[in-house]
Amino acid sequence: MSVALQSEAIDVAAEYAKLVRDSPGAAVATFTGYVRDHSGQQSVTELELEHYPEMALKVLEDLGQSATERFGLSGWRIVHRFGRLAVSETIVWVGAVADHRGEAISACELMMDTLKTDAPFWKREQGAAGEQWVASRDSDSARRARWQSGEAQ
Amino acid sequence: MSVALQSEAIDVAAEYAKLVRDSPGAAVATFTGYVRDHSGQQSVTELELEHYPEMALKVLEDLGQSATERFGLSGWRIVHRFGRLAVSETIVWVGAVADHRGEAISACELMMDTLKTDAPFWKREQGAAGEQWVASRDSDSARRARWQSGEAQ
Amino acid sequence: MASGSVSITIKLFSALREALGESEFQLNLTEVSEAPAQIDVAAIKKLLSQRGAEWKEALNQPNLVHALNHKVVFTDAVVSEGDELAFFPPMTGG
Amino acid sequence: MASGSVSITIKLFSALREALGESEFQLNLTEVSEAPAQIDVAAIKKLLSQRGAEWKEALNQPNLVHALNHKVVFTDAVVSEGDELAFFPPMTGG
Repeated sequence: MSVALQSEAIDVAAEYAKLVRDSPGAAVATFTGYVRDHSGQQSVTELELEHYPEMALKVLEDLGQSATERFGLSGWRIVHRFGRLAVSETIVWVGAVADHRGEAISACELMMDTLKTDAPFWKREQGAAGEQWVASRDSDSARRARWQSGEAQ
Repeated sequence: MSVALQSEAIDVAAEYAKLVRDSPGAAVATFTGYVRDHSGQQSVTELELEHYPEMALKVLEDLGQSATERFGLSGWRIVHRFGRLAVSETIVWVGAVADHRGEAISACELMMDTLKTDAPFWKREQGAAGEQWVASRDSDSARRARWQSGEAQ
Repeated sequence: MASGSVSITIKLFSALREALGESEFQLNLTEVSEAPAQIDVAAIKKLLSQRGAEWKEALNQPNLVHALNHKVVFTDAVVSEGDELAFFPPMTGG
Repeated sequence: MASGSVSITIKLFSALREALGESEFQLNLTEVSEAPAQIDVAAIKKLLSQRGAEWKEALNQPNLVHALNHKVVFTDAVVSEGDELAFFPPMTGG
């Protein structure tokens, strides 16, 4: 039931162990995002994640709460990094605990889809072609909208 | 890209580490199922999982393959236990690696939904009311059917 | 083995295994009247049902699953020499 | 602070911060002509746009996001003494 914003790499094993120790349940779903070595056709060598700390914390805490209410979670955790990240490093980890698999998996997906469009982080990629801010993607907005229309459950 | 059928507890951290080491990717989704302490209104103290080893292996390998084709996975792993399990122990673990989160999460959900209805395992619960075979659930068949109708993606 | 005879392995699981007291046995299909090429799962069920009331009941429950060589099949699947045919209730893993 | 004056914190992030060369500053709204109770995000944008061509361009891009006290709002949201108003491009985390 908590959020962490951190510059250090995410210890997935430790996060998982803590989540299920604090909130045991029958169904646990997790998602981990890693830095890609490409962005469209461009190669990427490093990523910098700028964030708005106070707002990021509030948005992610509200997101965990709303996933809990919607899917009856007994536990959740969101960890998001900021600062300089090398290729293949962790960026984000979410975990959800529920009594049934559908709820845990959907909560994980809702948290990721909403986080992408609503949490104040901005990616700046460094690659062969220099540095550039990553543009937001229409596909992310579309995935986010599914949760409001009731298309996703 | 493999299946394990085992009587010992699942080491979730080791499974995760091996999956991402063998098949690095930008998006990794996992699901872990644990033994519930109840089944409907009944309390459960122990679970026994009978299985049909050769068929279980074939069904789960085919399932990983079909999830790979459908969602373009770069890696997957399914671990399922058999034998006597105490309450709160791990039963099943699935992991999927893809280039994008939608594919990894959907693959995880497809594997779990299909596994529940198609993999030859049978649960026998022991509780206050004695021992009994667990009946299959219509809700599981309904979730399974969504993947064939194209309702789930 | 005599020419034209067909021997298959039968496996039973879960409540079926328990009710019938057997988990695996060989079945020689020379006992069946049809020509070997036409012996299907339905014919095997009919043959085994003659073993007694509990077999008849167990093998004719509406949600019985049949797997031929580790693949779920309908009752019209044809069985051949060396096949493995399993009967069991709906699966409840995961 | 004089009675009726309103001071808020402005924050800029990402490409906006970079283009405008500022990340955070105080804005005293006694400069604005409207009565304090009616100062909304649109009024602040108009006020800041007077700082120069690059401000006008940055604050009038169609996909600009405004967050008042850490919550995304429309341009009709009313700002009050002590509020924190942030401007930034669409978010790209996760």
